[in-house]
Amino acid sequence: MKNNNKNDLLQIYRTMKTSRYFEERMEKAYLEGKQPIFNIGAGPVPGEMHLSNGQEPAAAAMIVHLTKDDTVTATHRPHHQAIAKGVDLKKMTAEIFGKKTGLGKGKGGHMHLFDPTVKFSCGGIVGAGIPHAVGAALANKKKGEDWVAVAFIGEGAANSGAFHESLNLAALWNLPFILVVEDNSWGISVAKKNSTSVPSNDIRAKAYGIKGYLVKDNDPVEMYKVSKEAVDRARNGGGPSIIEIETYRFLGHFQGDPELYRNKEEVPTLRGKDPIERLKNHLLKENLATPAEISALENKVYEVVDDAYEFAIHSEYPEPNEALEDVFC
Amino acid sequence: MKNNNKNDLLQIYRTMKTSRYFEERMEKAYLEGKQPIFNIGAGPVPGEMHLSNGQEPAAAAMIVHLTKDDTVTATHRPHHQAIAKGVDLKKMTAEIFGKKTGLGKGKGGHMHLFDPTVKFSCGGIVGAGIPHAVGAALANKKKGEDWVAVAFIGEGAANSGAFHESLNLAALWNLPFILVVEDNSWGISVAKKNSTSVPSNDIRAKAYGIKGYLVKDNDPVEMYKVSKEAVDRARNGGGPSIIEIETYRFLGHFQGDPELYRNKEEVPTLRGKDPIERLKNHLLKENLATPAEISALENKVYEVVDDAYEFAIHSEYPEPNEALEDVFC
Amino acid sequence: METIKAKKDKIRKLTGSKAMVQALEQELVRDKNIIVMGEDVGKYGGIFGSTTGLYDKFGPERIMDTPISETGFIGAAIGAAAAGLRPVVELMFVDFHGVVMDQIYNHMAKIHYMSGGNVKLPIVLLTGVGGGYSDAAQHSQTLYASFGHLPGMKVVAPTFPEDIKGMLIAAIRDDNPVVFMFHKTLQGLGWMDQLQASLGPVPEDAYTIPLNKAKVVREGKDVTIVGVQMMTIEALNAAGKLAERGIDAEVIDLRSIKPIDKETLLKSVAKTNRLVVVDEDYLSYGITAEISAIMASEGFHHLKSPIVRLAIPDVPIPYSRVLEKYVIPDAQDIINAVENMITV
Amino acid sequence: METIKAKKDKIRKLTGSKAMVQALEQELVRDKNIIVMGEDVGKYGGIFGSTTGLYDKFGPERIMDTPISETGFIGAAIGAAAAGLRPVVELMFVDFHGVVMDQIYNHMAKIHYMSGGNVKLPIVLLTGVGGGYSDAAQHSQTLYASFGHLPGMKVVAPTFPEDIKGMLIAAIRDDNPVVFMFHKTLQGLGWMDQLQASLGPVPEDAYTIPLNKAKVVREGKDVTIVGVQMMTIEALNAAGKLAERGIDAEVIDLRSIKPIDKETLLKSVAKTNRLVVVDEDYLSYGITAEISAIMASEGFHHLKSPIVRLAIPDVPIPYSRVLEKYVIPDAQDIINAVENMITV
Ligand SMILES: Cc1ncc(C[n+]2csc(CCOP(=O)(O)OP(=O)(O)O)c2C)c(N)n1
Ligand SMILES: Cc1ncc(C[n+]2csc(CCOP(=O)(O)OP(=O)(O)O)c2C)c(N)n1
Ligand SMILES: [Mg+2]
Ligand SMILES: [Mg+2]
Repeated sequence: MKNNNKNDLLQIYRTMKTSRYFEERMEKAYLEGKQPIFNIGAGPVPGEMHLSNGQEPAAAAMIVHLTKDDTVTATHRPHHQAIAKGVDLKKMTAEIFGKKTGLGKGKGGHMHLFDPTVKFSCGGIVGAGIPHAVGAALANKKKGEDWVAVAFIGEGAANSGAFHESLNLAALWNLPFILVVEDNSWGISVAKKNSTSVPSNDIRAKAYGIKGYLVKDNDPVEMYKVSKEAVDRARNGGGPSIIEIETYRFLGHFQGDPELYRNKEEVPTLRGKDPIERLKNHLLKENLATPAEISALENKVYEVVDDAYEFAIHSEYPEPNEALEDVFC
Repeated sequence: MKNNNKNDLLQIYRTMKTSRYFEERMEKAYLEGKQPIFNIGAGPVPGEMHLSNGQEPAAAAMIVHLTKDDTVTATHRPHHQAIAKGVDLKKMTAEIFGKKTGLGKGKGGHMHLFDPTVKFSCGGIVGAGIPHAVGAALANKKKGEDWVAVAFIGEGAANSGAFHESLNLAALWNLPFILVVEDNSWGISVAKKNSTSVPSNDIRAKAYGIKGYLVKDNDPVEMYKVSKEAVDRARNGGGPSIIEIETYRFLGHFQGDPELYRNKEEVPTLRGKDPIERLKNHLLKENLATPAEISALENKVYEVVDDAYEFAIHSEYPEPNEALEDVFC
Repeated sequence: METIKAKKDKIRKLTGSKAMVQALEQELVRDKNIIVMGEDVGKYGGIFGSTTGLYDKFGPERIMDTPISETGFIGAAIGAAAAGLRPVVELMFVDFHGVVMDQIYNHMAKIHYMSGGNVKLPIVLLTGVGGGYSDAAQHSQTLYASFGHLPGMKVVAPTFPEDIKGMLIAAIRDDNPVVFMFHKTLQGLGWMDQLQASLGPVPEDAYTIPLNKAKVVREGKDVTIVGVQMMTIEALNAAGKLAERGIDAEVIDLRSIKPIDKETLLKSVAKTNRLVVVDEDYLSYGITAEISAIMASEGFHHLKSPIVRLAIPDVPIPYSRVLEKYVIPDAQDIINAVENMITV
Repeated sequence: METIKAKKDKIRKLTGSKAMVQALEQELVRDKNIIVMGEDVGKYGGIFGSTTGLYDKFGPERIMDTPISETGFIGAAIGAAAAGLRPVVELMFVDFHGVVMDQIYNHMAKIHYMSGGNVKLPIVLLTGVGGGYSDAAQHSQTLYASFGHLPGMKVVAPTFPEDIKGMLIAAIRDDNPVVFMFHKTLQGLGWMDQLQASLGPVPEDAYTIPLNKAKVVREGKDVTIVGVQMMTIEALNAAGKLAERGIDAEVIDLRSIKPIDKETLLKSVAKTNRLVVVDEDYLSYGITAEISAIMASEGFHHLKSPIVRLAIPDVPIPYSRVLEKYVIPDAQDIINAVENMITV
């Protein structure tokens, strides 16, 4: 167990680092063709771009408990979960670049990544992925498998009708379902206190007679523990849980967000508590990894991500008339 | 206060009795033209018909605390609330008969009764009336008036997304809003235990940081007390509440419901606890009214209802091409 | 009826709802991955009889009553389909689609496309449509075009029991999302208008009918009348009366709202040169619009007189019988239109 | 522009979004019962700039940020309107309508009718539409027809800043629910394509423009091209090029999706005898369908060749630029269509 723990924490670190480095490259790629004049539709990566820098713990520390048979649904801000779930990074990157080799042959884009081989999906409509995970959990149960389904949402989505309907269903049918709420304090420009009538959404578990957890201060280790409990319970027929984690959004809601609604101090303060640095320090302090091991791991991460970008950048665009394909099977 | 209480309880009795007698006549009117062969579209009152016999306490004992400046929104089963709110009974009956003199000139029907003079509305979509009452409460607050808004729903509607979104808004904005959940155990044929993940919806108040009440066993006196507390709080800026009341559905979901899903014993048992009889006994036992007073009151009720039916039956149908009017002002 | 071998099959008269139930039952037996979900589909058997008796035969694991949470359970059907089940899910009245339209058109309809064809969603969305029995503005719509407008779903609306069974089986076996609209009045329920057309011969064995084909239900040479569901029935009634007056109308039952079977329509109008489209949905942006447009662009030279559109004028459906009757087209409206069109 | 007295008024060039803000600001000052609600309409000023600066001027009591609860807050707008307020409420992208369509079409649109005219709901539903910047299948739609199909709402989609201001003021003053669609690209935002058309002269004083009138934005005699919002821009571009080739196209900016201004359309086609309709919405059951149908029924004898329909072929909107460009009609598609139609 101790050993497991070590492997798991290293895996969490690897995932967080992969996500972070992936997104740092994405931030740059996104700006190509958008300077000096920003135009959302220009450059190799057009459209909206929602990055999750700072929010990595929720995804990494939950999904380390899952296998490829477990389902994850995510949101408009899906990279960290997708990476944690083991989505094919090359195809994912290619998709974001709008290439034929992408997960969706260039039809989906950054908010619409689907990799059925690892049971990952996401989408651009707030709250809409929750019932999809409930449905996967239902299918798992009907098939007699011990697979679980986890939906990730932002704290803003916790005020959507889909949240309530889905949790009631999951609780009523006692499904292997977990809802992870990433509370990054903001729904675009709307602060949590202006959107949510309770301090945290774990409280809302009571409305469904299920278990609720609150993970404070973006702590990957605590998230890891709490997630284990929730996943184990779900796998063993103990039903659903809600886990809310206080997390940090280092960047704007989307790239190009002027962020006039938040205090200039907020981001530097959050960055000072970077969960990746904190986990690294924890690994070192607890002797779970040596500096050399960490560095080897990081180099590997850079290599994998760089490969994915190479692949994406050098892939072909689809032919225009491929737009007409794939409406129906 | 004692005296007030007396007047209030008599008023509640009057309302309940009016509703009951109104619906007993409706039950008969509805069957006209539908015998020996039942055809939902036949007779003077075609379409669906949802009666509330047995459910009168929720409406009567809440609305006795309201004035015509307070708003009530109701559901597909709206007669008892409409009557309690003081909706013009003649026009309401005429509407249900599809007459030109009806509240909606025959365009609305039994599920769509609108009387803006007493701020009453209802509708056929489960859950949809909740945000309307929240909006009325918002308007009241913005205008600086102490008017409250009350939404009535069934326990089935408490699992709709509209429930959650509306309560969160009402709590967040601290609005003078009250949600009354009439738990009649059934959403058509689906038992509460097969639709709702918690035993009662007052529990769900915790998900919004507001006050929740549970009134057991369809008790009009208890409903009266609890409602007073909730209305007073709302009027005084103390914010929203949820009140769930266990109530009884004597009849089928709609007229013509074969009711194969419920135990043959259920209805006789419920009828044995008829809340109207119980309140009458209470009034007599506590010396709040004499038998003669009760009987006078009842005779008056019969007269008022009979007049409304007379009016409705003798009113004209609209001209066919009036169908094209009133789409826009 | 393409796949029926008449010799071997028993053929019995069934109502629309019994044809649905038979289709569902045969498919539930054939494929263990099929589940049925919806409000009151269990013991009640579906408010419009679409699942009568299935609960007793297949139990609550396969025939699942749901809370009144359409976004929840139709959204769950999407997730369950992606996970390998084949959900048949009922939206009781099409009028309620607005509480769940996001799941239907942003997810159910688009995920296959957005995933580049990698995710399949074999879902059948059953839904009851239609008015004519005073159920008023929120329970009487057909909303054919609200679904037909949006890409990614097949949308069918069969009229006759034989088509209902065959198209429902085809829908269940299709790997794409199919919106299957059944018309309440054509279900042949004991408590609604008793229409002759709601009872018809249905082969006992399972068979499929293509989801993209209109059907000529009456041949004629003077004018083409296109309808769907109750409007097909009205068109047939009108055609009967028109025949007495020497006008020979061809009647086409559209059956498929999306895609529209242009070929059958164009072929008919090439012959008759006149077109009347009748719709129980709203006029603007409805079936009368789409079919007129197909003709005005692709069949322009067939037309010898203006197309006639009959539909619900752009008003909500009123409650009172006299008002509702005024807004829903009927055989007499069709007769008037055709007589106006053709100077015999 | 009916109510402008040009002498007295200052006229300045404004972008689409600034025209919206000016309209809102003038009306908010005029009528204390107006409130604005929506996601990020407060400090952020609306994701597409529809409310920039209003929060600072009018405060959180009148410019209200909401949770992501569209059914909740648009439903609340209905209740608030019935209680005497005049809410202007923003649905950030029209693509999200499916989470709240029930409130919109079963309640906002029908209550006035169902109440026999007794309840008035003066609500403006602002919503952003359109693609062309790779925002993919769930953020690029226009869904004009999804709203136009349903009775009880006025639905407008102005193109030019002058119309945007005047029609928004008219919408706010209207006692009926009005769906006001603004096209993202026509807002003239600093972070999107910079279109010349998104900046235009706008009179400073308040004025209204009727909600039910199309506008001839280019006169011509050879062919009528009808567009709306970005498709009007494409049509004007096409007309410019066609002129060089000796084809004189008339371009009509539809402006109102519901009701459609038949008169202006019929008059134009009576003159040109040829019709091309261009739509950024899906083809089936869309604007091309409705306008073609109007012509094929009421303007049949004006037509001398088949109508041409250009719209998004019935596919979800793909992400990749090459794919998206392929499905959205543009000036070149229009030119090709017109040249095919007219043998010069
Ligand atoms: C139904 C719906 N409403 C609104 C939006 C627009 N929108 C996109 S992201 C977002 C904020 C989401 O906040 P939260 O759930 O906290 O997630 P975060 O962006 O913070 O990760 C909004 C309002 C949407 N995509 N879908
Ligand atoms: C959104 C929506 N879904 C389904 C229905 C169909 N329906 C009408 S009433 C009803 C049951 C309502 O149950 P409950 O809320 O408990 O009210 P009750 O009928 O018991 O008074 C259902 C499912 C509807 N009208 N609206
Ligand atoms: Mg957030
Ligand atoms: Mg109930």
